Amino acid sequence: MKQIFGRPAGLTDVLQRYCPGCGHGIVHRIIGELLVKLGIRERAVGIAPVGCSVFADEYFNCDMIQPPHGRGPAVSTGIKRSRPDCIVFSYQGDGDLAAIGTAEIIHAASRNENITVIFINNAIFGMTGGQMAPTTLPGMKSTTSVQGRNIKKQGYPIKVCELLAGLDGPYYLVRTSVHDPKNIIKTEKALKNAFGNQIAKNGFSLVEILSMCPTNWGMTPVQSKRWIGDTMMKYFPLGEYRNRAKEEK
Amino acid sequence: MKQIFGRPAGLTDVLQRYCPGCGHGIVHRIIGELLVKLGIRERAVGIAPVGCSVFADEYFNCDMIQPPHGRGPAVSTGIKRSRPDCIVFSYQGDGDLAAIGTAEIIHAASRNENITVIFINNAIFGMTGGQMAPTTLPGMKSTTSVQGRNIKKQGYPIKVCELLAGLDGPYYLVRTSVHDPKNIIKTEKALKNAFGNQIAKNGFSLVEILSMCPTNWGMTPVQSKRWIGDTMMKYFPLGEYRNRAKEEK
Amino acid sequence: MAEKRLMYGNHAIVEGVLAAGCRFFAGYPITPQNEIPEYMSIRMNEVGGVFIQTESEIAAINMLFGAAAAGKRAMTSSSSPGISLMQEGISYIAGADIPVLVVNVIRGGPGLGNIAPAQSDYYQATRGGGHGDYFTITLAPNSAQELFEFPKLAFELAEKYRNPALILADGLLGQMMEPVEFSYDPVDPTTLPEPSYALSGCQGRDRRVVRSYDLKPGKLEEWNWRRHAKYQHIMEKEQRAQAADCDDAELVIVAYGTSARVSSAAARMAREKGYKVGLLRPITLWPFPKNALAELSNKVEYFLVVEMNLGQMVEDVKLATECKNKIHFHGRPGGGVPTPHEIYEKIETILGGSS
Amino acid sequence: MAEKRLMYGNHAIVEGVLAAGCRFFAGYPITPQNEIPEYMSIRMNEVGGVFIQTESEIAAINMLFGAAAAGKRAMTSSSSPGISLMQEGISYIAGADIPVLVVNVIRGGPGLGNIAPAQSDYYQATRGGGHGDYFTITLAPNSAQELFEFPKLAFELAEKYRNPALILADGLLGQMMEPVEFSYDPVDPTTLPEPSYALSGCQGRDRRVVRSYDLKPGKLEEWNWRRHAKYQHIMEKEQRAQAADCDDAELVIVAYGTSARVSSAAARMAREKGYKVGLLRPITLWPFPKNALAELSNKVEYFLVVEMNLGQMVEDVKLATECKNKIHFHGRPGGGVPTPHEIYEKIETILGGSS
Amino acid sequence: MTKEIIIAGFGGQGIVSSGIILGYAGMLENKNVTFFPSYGAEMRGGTANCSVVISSEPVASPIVAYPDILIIMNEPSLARFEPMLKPGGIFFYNKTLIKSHPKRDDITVLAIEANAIAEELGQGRIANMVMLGALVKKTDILKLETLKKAQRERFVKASSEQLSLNDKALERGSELY
Amino acid sequence: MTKEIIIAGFGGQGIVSSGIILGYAGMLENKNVTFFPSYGAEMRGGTANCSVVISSEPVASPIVAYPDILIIMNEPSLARFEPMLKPGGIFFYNKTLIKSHPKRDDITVLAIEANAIAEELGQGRIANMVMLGALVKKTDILKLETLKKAQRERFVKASSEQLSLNDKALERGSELY
Amino acid sequence: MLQQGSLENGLRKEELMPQVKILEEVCKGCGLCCDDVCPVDILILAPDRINGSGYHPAEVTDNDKCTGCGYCFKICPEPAIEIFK
Amino acid sequence: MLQQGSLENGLRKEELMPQVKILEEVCKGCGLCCDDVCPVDILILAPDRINGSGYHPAEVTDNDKCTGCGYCFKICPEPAIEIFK
Ligand SMILES: Cc1ncc(C[n+]2csc(CCOP(=O)(O)OP(=O)(O)O)c2C)c(N)n1
Ligand SMILES: Cc1ncc(C[n+]2csc(CCOP(=O)(O)OP(=O)(O)O)c2C)c(N)n1
Ligand code: SF4
Ligand code: SF4
Ligand code: SF4
Ligand code: SF4
Ligand code: SF4
Ligand code: SF4
Ligand SMILES: [Mg+2]
Ligand SMILES: [Mg+2]
Repeated sequence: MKQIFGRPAGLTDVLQRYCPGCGHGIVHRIIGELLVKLGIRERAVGIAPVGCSVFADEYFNCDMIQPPHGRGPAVSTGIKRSRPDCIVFSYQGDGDLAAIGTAEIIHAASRNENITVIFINNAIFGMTGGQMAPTTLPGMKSTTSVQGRNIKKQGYPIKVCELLAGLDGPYYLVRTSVHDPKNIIKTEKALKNAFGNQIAKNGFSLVEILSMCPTNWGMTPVQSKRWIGDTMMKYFPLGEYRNRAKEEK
Repeated sequence: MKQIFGRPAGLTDVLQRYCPGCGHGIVHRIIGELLVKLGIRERAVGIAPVGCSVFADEYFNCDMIQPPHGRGPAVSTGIKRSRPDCIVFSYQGDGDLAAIGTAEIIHAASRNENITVIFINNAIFGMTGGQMAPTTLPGMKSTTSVQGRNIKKQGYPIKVCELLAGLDGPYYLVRTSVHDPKNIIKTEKALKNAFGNQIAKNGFSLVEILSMCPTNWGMTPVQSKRWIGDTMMKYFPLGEYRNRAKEEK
Repeated sequence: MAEKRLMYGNHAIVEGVLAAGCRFFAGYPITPQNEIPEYMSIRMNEVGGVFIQTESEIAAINMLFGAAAAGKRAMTSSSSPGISLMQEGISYIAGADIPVLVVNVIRGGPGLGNIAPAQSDYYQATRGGGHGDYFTITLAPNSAQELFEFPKLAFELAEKYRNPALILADGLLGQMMEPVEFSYDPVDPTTLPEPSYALSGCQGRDRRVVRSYDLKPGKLEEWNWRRHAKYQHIMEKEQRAQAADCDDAELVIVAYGTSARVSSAAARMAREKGYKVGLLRPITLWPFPKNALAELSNKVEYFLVVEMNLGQMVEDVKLATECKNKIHFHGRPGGGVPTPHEIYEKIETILGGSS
Repeated sequence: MAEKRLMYGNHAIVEGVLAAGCRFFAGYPITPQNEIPEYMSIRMNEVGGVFIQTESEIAAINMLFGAAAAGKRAMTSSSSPGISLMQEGISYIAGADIPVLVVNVIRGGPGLGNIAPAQSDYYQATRGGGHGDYFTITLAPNSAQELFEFPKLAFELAEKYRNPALILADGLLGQMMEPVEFSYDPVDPTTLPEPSYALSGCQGRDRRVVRSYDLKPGKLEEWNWRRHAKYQHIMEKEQRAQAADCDDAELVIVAYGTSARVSSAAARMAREKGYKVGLLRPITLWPFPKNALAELSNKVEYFLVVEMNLGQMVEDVKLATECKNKIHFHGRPGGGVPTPHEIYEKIETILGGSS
Repeated sequence: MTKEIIIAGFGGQGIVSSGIILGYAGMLENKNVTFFPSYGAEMRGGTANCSVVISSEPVASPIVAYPDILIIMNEPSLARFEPMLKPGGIFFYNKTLIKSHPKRDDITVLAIEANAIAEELGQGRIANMVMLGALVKKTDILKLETLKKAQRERFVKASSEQLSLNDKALERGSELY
Repeated sequence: MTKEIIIAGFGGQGIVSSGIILGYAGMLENKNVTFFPSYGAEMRGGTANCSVVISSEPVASPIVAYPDILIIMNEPSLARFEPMLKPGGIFFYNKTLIKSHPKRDDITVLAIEANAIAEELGQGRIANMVMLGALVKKTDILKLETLKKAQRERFVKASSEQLSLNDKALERGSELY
Repeated sequence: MLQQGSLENGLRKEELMPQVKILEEVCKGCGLCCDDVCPVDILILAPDRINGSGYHPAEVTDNDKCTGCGYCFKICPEPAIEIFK
Repeated sequence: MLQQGSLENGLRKEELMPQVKILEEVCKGCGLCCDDVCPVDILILAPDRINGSGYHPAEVTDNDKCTGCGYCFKICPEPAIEIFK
């Protein structure tokens, strides 16, 4: 009997410290599989963010670095430019990427830097305890918007794919979700494309993934996954926002 | 006999230190006029950037502040939120706004902060001596791209209006130019709208203005103004990228 | 006596800031001070003040710059990495002579470090981690009560001298609960006079400019000399420290904030065993309480500096005591908190031989 | 002897960096060091290295972090405000024990200040302007020749100790031209061994992790103590200074970089007038050349610290000399450059009474 | 008099609330008090613990390394904290959820059916109140009445039924000895 | 021997090049040299000046406060720099463009029709070379031949006609005295 | 289906039948796999079993129905599921 | 046009005629106003006059043609042009 599904060799044996039902784990598993399937684990360098997934440096079974909050794209650039043969991926949360790291992601995208960015949009600052993120939905409660995000005072959520699509630089921009198997499979494909683009030296790919944070949403894991389907996806439409590979055809 | 055109009272008597033919001066004059025409000079607070127009704090005849490079939108936010009756405008260059200040402008726009941003796009770092800016055109020479901007290595220019239009927040986004009287008049109207929006508490307005930098383009002033018309405008199409006032109608 | 409330240190800061009449907060979350922005978001809403969760600490310090230049009491809080990001902004604010309040709830460093309490940003705070010649008035509270009281003091000093002020706390002070007495009447912000530099629109007056640059030859040097005179004045006049049991002491512990609390227990243990031990607690880290130490240096043989870092204050103690005394150090870097016992043992080793 | 070339200081740095085998530069323009990125963009293109004009200094320092963690010699340069923005990044790099080179061509501060030469980032450089307990090895060249030579030294020290290194120059050193001898054979970067920490893909070896955090109780404290031991070692072994005419001196000027050059002329003038004046020039600002000063403190009565700031090195001189001597200060903050004459006059006032 | 207390258990067992109520009560009795919650490296769930110091003198360190009193609500905490208790210290533990038993013989061990009693009262999650009741009875650092007052301060937004239920749990705990 | 020189004029008059050529030449003659350009607060245009020090000893400060020699190419610079010249110093000025005349009597003043001569040679912008030629002749800090070599180093990318023209201007300048 | 396999190919039952294995100590009892993920609805959270971390682990009610689609695995964040065939 | 004004309204000529004034010491001789800006093409850079800053200032060749459109003023960065009517 053969194992057809199981812990991929792209993950270490370290058990994850994420909360039950956290979307980070699902994405980790996919990346862990791709590192092996694409044969890039031994030339990969991963960048962990500051956020719940800061511990990604313990979880991915490849070389890893943990840089300052938000600066993953800059660190990635430094690595990729000095070791073009390495496959460099930056794993970031919405606080990391869309708040403090706004300048770095925009400029890496604009340079069409040949890296892969995995962007976990859980609409909240997970690690610090549920404060409002740039992606927090209007009216959504957080510990710094206890009465719900008030767009008059706290502004509008940032839609990262739509924003980056305003740049000429990036090669591939897509938004997916991990709240059900169908969407997880799409996420697998998107991430495969994103790594594939780097291998083919096409340039910048970013996969934005809607992901559950049951703890800070104040929901059960099952409620969370449903909330993505019912509510979050409406605000953050899934799909490709840029795919130069298709355009070029 | 009455003066029908002349130095507006919204400018101080200090003579400008800009190079001959520099576009900054034209925009200064327009703002100086609007401060008076709209009756807002005495409640205006202007934010000078770091760039050639750092000296704007000497030129505009109203309260002024000179903050760190790129942080005008944050400083503006601090002023506007604590003195909502003041009319707050942030004057910024393309290095200031689209390089180091990327995060601040995006988030001020996303918050729909009720301020007016005047963005001078001269496709170059003027003050520091002509290095490549985020808006430098492909192939254009600068002191850090002596063989012309190489998009493979140095990335694509950033089109700020197009980028910000990817956000839900901003109320008014428009690109104009000051290279000929027709376009100057359009710029006057755009700036009037931009201040008007703030007065009407509509929110964030940004006027991107294509502007000559003869010195660092290595051209005469007349060549520069023509170059905008012939070349720069093609890359940076003029027009409104967001006008909620119209949409709302 | 006002009623006491059991409060988190981080909440006590918020109440202290509001009682000081501050109605402007801009900040970005970071452990171990998240309770400050969280509670502030609720309280500012209640009192009609401004709360902005910023995109970054850089935005926060610059929003502060704007709000304070507009003449308002304005504050931010963060923890070590976030404070590092503010260094350019703080340098500008110091260079523009604008008063603001920055709270640093220090955590273990360097880098991302950890989220345990630390005091390893002492150098940064007292030597100006940013560029150029400037200092920031730096207060080191050691209880929830002081976390409540120092914001007002900080604003008053900052405004008196037109200089940024810092409050250095640590994760332990921020996250513990202690009784707090609301010991003074809250300042009504509408009664605060408009400062002479305030940007508010030039109606009825000359226009005002807030800036930190001057390219005219010699001008910036002049500014710096003027500021030098101010710093000398502050260094002479604004030293604050608290001494306990120092009069007959053979050994004086020098410690601030959490380490001072822990040290006081160690001192008590030492006294119980017959060792003559005192405690000097710097309350202002800059200006450093030189005078108090200089005085002690003539009476006391040993100093023991206790810090939650690798000994950053030791140099200041040496300088204040003109290198006359034997100065020992007990430190716990990277988020370690010393125990009274550890410190007591250190005292015993030092004095054990001599007594 | 190799041929000499008349070069701008800022160009000499570039040639020095390339000769040191560095092939990675990331930086953001700022006066007075724009010639570094400008010339670097041309030279890196010629030698097939990486030149990136970044969106900000924050991006620059973090690209450096990446490139250096990937095992490459990597550098950035900036001037004061830009260096302030790098403090968080430098703290991370120090916390991850990664060697990088940062050049600060200091200008007048604080804030935007001006673009004149200054030395007012001494505190920031020597005390770590970022958060947490760390130090950066800091070299202070005083000529175009040293600007050429110190990058190699800086990389070697940085790599030996796995620590960031800084070169502190100023606008005057950067923008003047002087003859430079290419005094050593350029390092071929392909011959540099791959460091043990280098991230390069884990083929044929265990995976590697570069990071500055550790949340396991006590772990970060351990790291800090290990680093403490390293710092103690560096402070003992890597002090560098240059002494001139100190043997019989009554007064020794202590000055680095540009102020040391100017001071040497003043010392010459003083000697001509019969005053016994020497010059001690710290080459490493951290580690501070304590030993040289300690030795002098037993022979010399007066020290005169000369700096282009408000006296930031004075404390280090006091500490090194154990407060034994009379220490005077002559400074020019905010972009002022002292003249030999001024310094000579100061010497005269000090020694005039005594001789 | 200084009493240093550690309370430990699973997240959700009211560990933090127990600590704060003790702190409140101490304050109401005009003692010096500190409360300090401990954060592990874990994200969520897992175990929680807090330190409470109640003293007639100013409290030096709010972090308790060697407690006088332990209140242990779950199995993993027992193993972790037992060794830290001072000789002569008092060890309260939630017998309903904990199968093992402290091994030391230099301490007073009190096994309390906290969850069982709480369920009896109709609500498992007030097991912590039962423990606090037992604590005040067995040691007399604080009065039962003060604890009742303190829990009302802590749960200002709770229903009056809930508050009375809490009181009852405190009482039941205090009647155990 | 130390000679401190300031060269000043409008931007575009070859001020910086003159300074660098002097520096090069000094270096070629194995002297210690420094060159330092001065940036004003002005953006572009306006006046430019630079300091050159040529010395047998290591150069202390590259910024010249009290020059031994002044080369003044335009009117505004005359007024600004005249007072700084050391007593006994030499004052070269471009008579073609400067109408006023230095007032001091404790200095040697040399009025040179630099632009006129340069135009005569066919190129106004080599007026600076004429001045340098005059300088080496009048002082002998450097040899004419070295200057010729130095200008070739400075203008490596120039045409050979240009280089000969420069030589000629240097010669013409040196023949003035 | 079952029979087909064992009869036609001469393979043993387990070799054709997907086997779902829950790593109980890794499972955090989030229940994601138990919601509407499994097409044959054979996963539940063990109602009265608790693992070392205090979670009710998932369990397979009727492995025989398993199609081996892997959906449960795909949605498991840990992953605490292994599937064999 | 000219005549109209002076006849019909009884105004003096200058009162109707736009007057363009170049502030010569403020002008930087950029020439922007002299390119194709003026509809009646009456602005040039003074070929042989230099102001205090060393620039050839703009000058008006034939003020009478001026329409008062203000284009020259609008494009002048300083502004070194005043127009009266
Ligand atoms: C400079 C700096 N600022 C703030 C923080 C605190 N911080 C850590 S994680 C985080 C946000 C995490 O949110 P996100 O990026 O969305 O990741 P998630 O935890 O939701 O996966 C913040 C603000 C920090 N470590 N450094
Ligand atoms: C933190 C910091 N980095 C860099 C600089 C240097 N600097 C001054 S202005 C400038 C760019 C100016 O370009 P831009 O914003 O386009 O304005 P322009 O001069 O073209 O109008 C730079 C990089 C600085 N002052 N501060
Ligand atoms: S807090 Fe949210 S994002 Fe973080 S581990 Fe828990 S569920 Fe995941
Ligand atoms: S350098 Fe360019 S932008 Fe700056 S003043 Fe000159 S022309 Fe204007
Ligand atoms: S593999 Fe498919 S059918 Fe089998 S248990 Fe999992 S989800 Fe259900
Ligand atoms: S999805 Fe995984 S962790 Fe969650 S209940 Fe199922 S097996 Fe357990
Ligand atoms: S106002 Fe119009 S017509 Fe008159 S000079 Fe100016 S551009 Fe020409
Ligand atoms: S546009 Fe203004 S500055 Fe330029 S030439 Fe005309 S008048 Fe002079
Ligand atoms: Mg998040
Ligand atoms: Mg620009």
